[in-house]
Amino acid sequence: MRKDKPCVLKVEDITMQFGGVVAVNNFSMEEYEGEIVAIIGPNGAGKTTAFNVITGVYAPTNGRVSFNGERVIENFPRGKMKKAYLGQNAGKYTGHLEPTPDKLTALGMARTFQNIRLWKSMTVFDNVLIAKHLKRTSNLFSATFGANRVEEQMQREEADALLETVGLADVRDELATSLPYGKQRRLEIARALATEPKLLLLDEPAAGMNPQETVELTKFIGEIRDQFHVSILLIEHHMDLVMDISERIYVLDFGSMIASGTPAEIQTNEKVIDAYLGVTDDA
Amino acid sequence: MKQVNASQSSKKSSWISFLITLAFLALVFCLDQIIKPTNKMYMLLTVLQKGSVYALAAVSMNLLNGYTGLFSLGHAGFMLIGAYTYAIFTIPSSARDTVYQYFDAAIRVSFPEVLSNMMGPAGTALGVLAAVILAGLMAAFFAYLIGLPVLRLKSDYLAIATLGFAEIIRAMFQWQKLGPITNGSNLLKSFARTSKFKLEVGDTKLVLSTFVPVLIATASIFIIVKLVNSTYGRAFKAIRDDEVAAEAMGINLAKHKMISFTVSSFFAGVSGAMMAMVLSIAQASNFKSAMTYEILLMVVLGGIGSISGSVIGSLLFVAASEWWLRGLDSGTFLGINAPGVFRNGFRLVVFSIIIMIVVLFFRKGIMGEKEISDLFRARKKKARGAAQ
Amino acid sequence: MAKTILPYIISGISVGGQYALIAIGYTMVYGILRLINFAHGDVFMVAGLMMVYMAAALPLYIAIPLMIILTVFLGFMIERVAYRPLRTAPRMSVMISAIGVSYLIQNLALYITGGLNKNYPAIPWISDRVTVFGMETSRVTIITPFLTIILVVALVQLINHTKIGMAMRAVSLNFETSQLMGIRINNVISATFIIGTFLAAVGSMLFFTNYPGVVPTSGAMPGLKAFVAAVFGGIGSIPGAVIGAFIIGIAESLIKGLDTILIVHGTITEQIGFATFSDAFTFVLLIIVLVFKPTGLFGEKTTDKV
Amino acid sequence: MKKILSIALILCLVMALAPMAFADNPVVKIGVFEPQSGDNGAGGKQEVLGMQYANKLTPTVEIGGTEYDVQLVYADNASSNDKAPTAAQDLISNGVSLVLGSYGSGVSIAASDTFANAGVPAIGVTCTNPQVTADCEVYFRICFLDPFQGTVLANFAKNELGATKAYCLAKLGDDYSGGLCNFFIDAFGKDNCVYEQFPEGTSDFSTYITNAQNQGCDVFFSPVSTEAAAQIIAKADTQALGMPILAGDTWDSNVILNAAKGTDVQICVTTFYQEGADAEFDAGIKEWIRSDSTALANNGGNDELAAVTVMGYDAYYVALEALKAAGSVDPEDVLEAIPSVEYAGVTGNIAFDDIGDALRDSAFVKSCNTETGVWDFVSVATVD
Repeated sequence: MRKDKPCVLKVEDITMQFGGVVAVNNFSMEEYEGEIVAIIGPNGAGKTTAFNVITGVYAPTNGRVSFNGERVIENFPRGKMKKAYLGQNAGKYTGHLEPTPDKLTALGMARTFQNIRLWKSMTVFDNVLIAKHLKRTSNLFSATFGANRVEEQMQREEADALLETVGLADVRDELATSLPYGKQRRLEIARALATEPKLLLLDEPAAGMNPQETVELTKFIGEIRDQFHVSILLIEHHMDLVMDISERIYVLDFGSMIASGTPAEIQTNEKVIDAYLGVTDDA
Repeated sequence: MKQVNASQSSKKSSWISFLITLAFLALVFCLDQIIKPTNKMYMLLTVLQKGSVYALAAVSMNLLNGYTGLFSLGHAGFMLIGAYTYAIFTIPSSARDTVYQYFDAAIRVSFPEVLSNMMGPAGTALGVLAAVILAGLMAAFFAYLIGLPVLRLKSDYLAIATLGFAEIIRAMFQWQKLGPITNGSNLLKSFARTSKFKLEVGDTKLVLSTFVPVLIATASIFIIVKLVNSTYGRAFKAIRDDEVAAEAMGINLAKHKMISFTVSSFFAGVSGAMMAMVLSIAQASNFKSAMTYEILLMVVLGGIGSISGSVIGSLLFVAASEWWLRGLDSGTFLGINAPGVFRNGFRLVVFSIIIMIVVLFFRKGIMGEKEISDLFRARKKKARGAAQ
Repeated sequence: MAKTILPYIISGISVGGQYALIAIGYTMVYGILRLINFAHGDVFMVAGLMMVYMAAALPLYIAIPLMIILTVFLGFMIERVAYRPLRTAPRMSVMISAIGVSYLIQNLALYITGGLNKNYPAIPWISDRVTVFGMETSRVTIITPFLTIILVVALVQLINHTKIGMAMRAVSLNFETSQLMGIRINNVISATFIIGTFLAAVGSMLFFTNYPGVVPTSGAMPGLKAFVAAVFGGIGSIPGAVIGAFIIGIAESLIKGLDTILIVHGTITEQIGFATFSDAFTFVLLIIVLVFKPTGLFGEKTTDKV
Repeated sequence: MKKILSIALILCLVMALAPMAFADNPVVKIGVFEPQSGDNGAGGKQEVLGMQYANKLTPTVEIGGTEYDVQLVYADNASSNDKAPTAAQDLISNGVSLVLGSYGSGVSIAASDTFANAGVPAIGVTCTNPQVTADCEVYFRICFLDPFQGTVLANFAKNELGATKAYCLAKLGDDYSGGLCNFFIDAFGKDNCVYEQFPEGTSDFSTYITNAQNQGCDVFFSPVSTEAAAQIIAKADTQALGMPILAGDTWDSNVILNAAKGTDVQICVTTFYQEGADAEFDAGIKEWIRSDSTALANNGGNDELAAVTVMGYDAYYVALEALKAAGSVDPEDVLEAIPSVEYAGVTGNIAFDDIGDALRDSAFVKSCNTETGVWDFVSVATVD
């Protein structure tokens, strides 16, 4: 643990309830600057839901998320949920902050998706360039009438530089969807990096990859952490990858956290072994 | 190295497009002087006039439906607002009481009149321009108000809600109680219109009836092209391709959808104003949802997501329905004389069958998602390839 | 007061019943294909036109069933020709195709009728004048709501208790899965169109007997209003569409008479002109529902998955 | 498949541009600017019948010493104000010397600017709204105006029918019915009138009937298109309206007679012509209508004469007079000649005032005989 570094992400008592189903139950975690942290768990454990709460896709039913020491998401059971709430810590939070995902991205969070969501009709270069839109200073009029030429040129150069770094410069003008699977993953990460995040959230980055590609990806994730000075939070099924690069791991099962610790600790944790027993997922 | 080449060639092709546009405008200006209304070929100018109105309407709809992926069917409503705003603010005071024959006109300002009193003949042109811009702004303002509740809706719900709003706007403008402003449901006329646009150089009067609408449409479409190619335009396309990803990459959906919606409506308002000046009347009952459907079909014909496609589509649509296929209605077509079959309404039947064929078999329309400038580029690449 | 309002309510219920029969077609098609079948209102108009032409040549007992059969065939063919080839295309393309079909049908009708108003034949008995609660009206006004309810009950029985009905419900829940489960999607969709157009044909008979003029655009407004009714009641839900249609029919009738009601009641002394908004008000209702309860009165909530 | 289709499509478009055949004799073209479809399609067709009949009787005209064949060139304005300017332009481009029409005031107003721009004169046949000729130098008309007609109808309602409260119903955005209602209200007294407008596409008129009944009106004034009229009459019958229906010249049509036959609705209209005023003419045109199946269909399936047909007939001869007076087929000369044209037509003497309106000071009032389905003459009305 890098407790000496400032805390990038702090998740406190997040509960996400859909109707009568509690998908994430009282989940808390921290991540410090420069760390690579993984959330693992069997299928349906609530990993992606937790991810979606942190990135603002869902508003949590209860709990708080702080980013860079700033409170960004907070909610408590309200309205109909007041009676129907099944989780804990009902009275603990009283604030109500429900930013849309783009606000969080503007603060410095960027994510990828489990099922790749690139902009299909656009080239590799455009996919990266559009992510730069966030960093613009131009307004509608200056952009339309070309008064932002300097900025536009700069963003284009930055996008090209980024493609060079991630090794996609040679397919710059190809359609994003025409790339092989591994490169699409890589492009999605590059696109997220283009928003200049402090925290990068990767949702199953190795899903559907062969062992060779997974090894490359593992290396790639380590490289971007060092090169772009980002902290990384990832969900993954590939245990090799997780054990290889993450410094700490949180384990979810049926929405609740059952363990947390270093890879070595997790590998020997009884509860984790129980949770995975019989349903070992090596997809 | 490759990038530099690409951007250079795109610069070159945009220069070519610019020159072609200039040449086209000059040609229209000349045609305006040569062809008199009693000439058989005047239909060409009529088509250009109406075509430029619909071209702008189609391009502005394409900005919303094709580039941002928001399926809105409220276009006729915004055009109506534009047409009325333009008409009301350009009716000369001498004609006002004749036009508002059953009401006491509440708005008694005529931009061209006020400005020409201040600065002479140039003021008239400026007044018309001011009214056109105000027409766009009014439409954009209404769009903003409507957008607040409806832009959250998804695809077909958005379509039906905007369609509903267009109908509500139409009813509002026909309401007797607003008569002093809108002249009730009666038509507005006698305002500044293209048939009166003349440029006096010495003793000769130069006719501008076709040139002005074509110029306004060209300038507006030029701005839309610039917008689409800007960072905002790219953000719109991102929203169209994948809303969730766009939002995750920091694009504020509500804000960008609203921008697209209001800008699109602004130009719909401008095209409404142009429609008023070309037809020389403005009346709410003309702006029915059928008009929106027609514009949508023009966009489809040209190719959803292609601006030059929309322009070509609308010009073809207008030319075919108003001019080329007219023979189908009046007994003789292609030299075949069959009054029994070629009678009133047959033109529209043939025309709608053509549309259905395009919709079913040529789903990408004429241009797909390509632009005319892409074609130059492609040809050049090919030529270069052949030379090597 | 009651005597003033009653005629509006009765006429509203009657219009509502006719909208309901059209609305079912919309709601069923939308439930299964997620398509706003813009041409449905025009099929309704064609049913009216066919009746006009056939009644001129044939006795009514042949003309009516023949009209219904031909209308059903038309609905079936539209799906076959204009929607089926686009099954894998984006939703916008199918909707555009629907708008195109509507455009084609209207223009075809314009060509055939020469753009003139066609008088709907009087159908004996149902177009007779009757007196209800001391109010003069035609019999069709009275029987429409009852006939509508009978047909809807029959339809609900069909959907709940037959094999094809079960298949329809399955397909509307999940298109792909039902396909995998061996349901013949195309047959189900055709059946949906057949039922929808059958009801529209019956509805057209009631509607045009009540308002006996058929023009090419006759179907557009009733069609749009019926669709609004379907959205209002919660699209995909048949009872919802029917209740929505009745609400819209009554509201429309009341708003047309609102000036008079208020004047007779003494609330206002001068005309306000609410009648201008008789069509627009339907859309006001629609937008209120969409903004505050997007799934309609009886629709089910769905969540998007990321 | 796609290739063949696209080639076929292109071929169609290209071939459409192929020139049309020309006639050998010198031809003078008269434009017929009338609705052939839409709300006013039926009325427009009846108006054209008169012109066609006149053209059949007098197919040639001598202009400046040369015998010309008169060719009627048609353009359908589809009863729609936004289609009207293009239809007008179509006529102008076809080289017409002058234009007749249109039935319905809105389309005439909409097209007036197009005619003015080209300097082609137009003679309105039955467009009665004052705005048609106001502010337009090339538009003339041979019919009376709405302020006149509205006053005649209001006087008739007050004096003959003894009405004290009138229900006025117009169509939204229709210059004819809206205008006529306004002038009727002016003459009848604003406080005694209930004025309502229905949106386009309305088919349910029962509520408006109920409104009239509930507000205790004793005359129902609805000078709307014949299409809506048929519906109103049907509803008035089933709901036992209980007051006479009053309307303007558009209702002088056999669409109304067909709808009213066998009902117990009382209908009165003002119009330009009463059948029987010129027996020889009546017999001739009826004979022609019966013998020509298209004409019969356009007249609504019987030989009952509509006043607009007779007006169309007169308009044709006024046009010939204008051509003769001009001594040339050039629209400019015709335009100059029209103001001084005078012609004794079947519907009375026709001459123009300074604005281009007809000097007419009387209208016929007719009522519908619901048993026999014909018009009964009531009176000739004038305004002091």
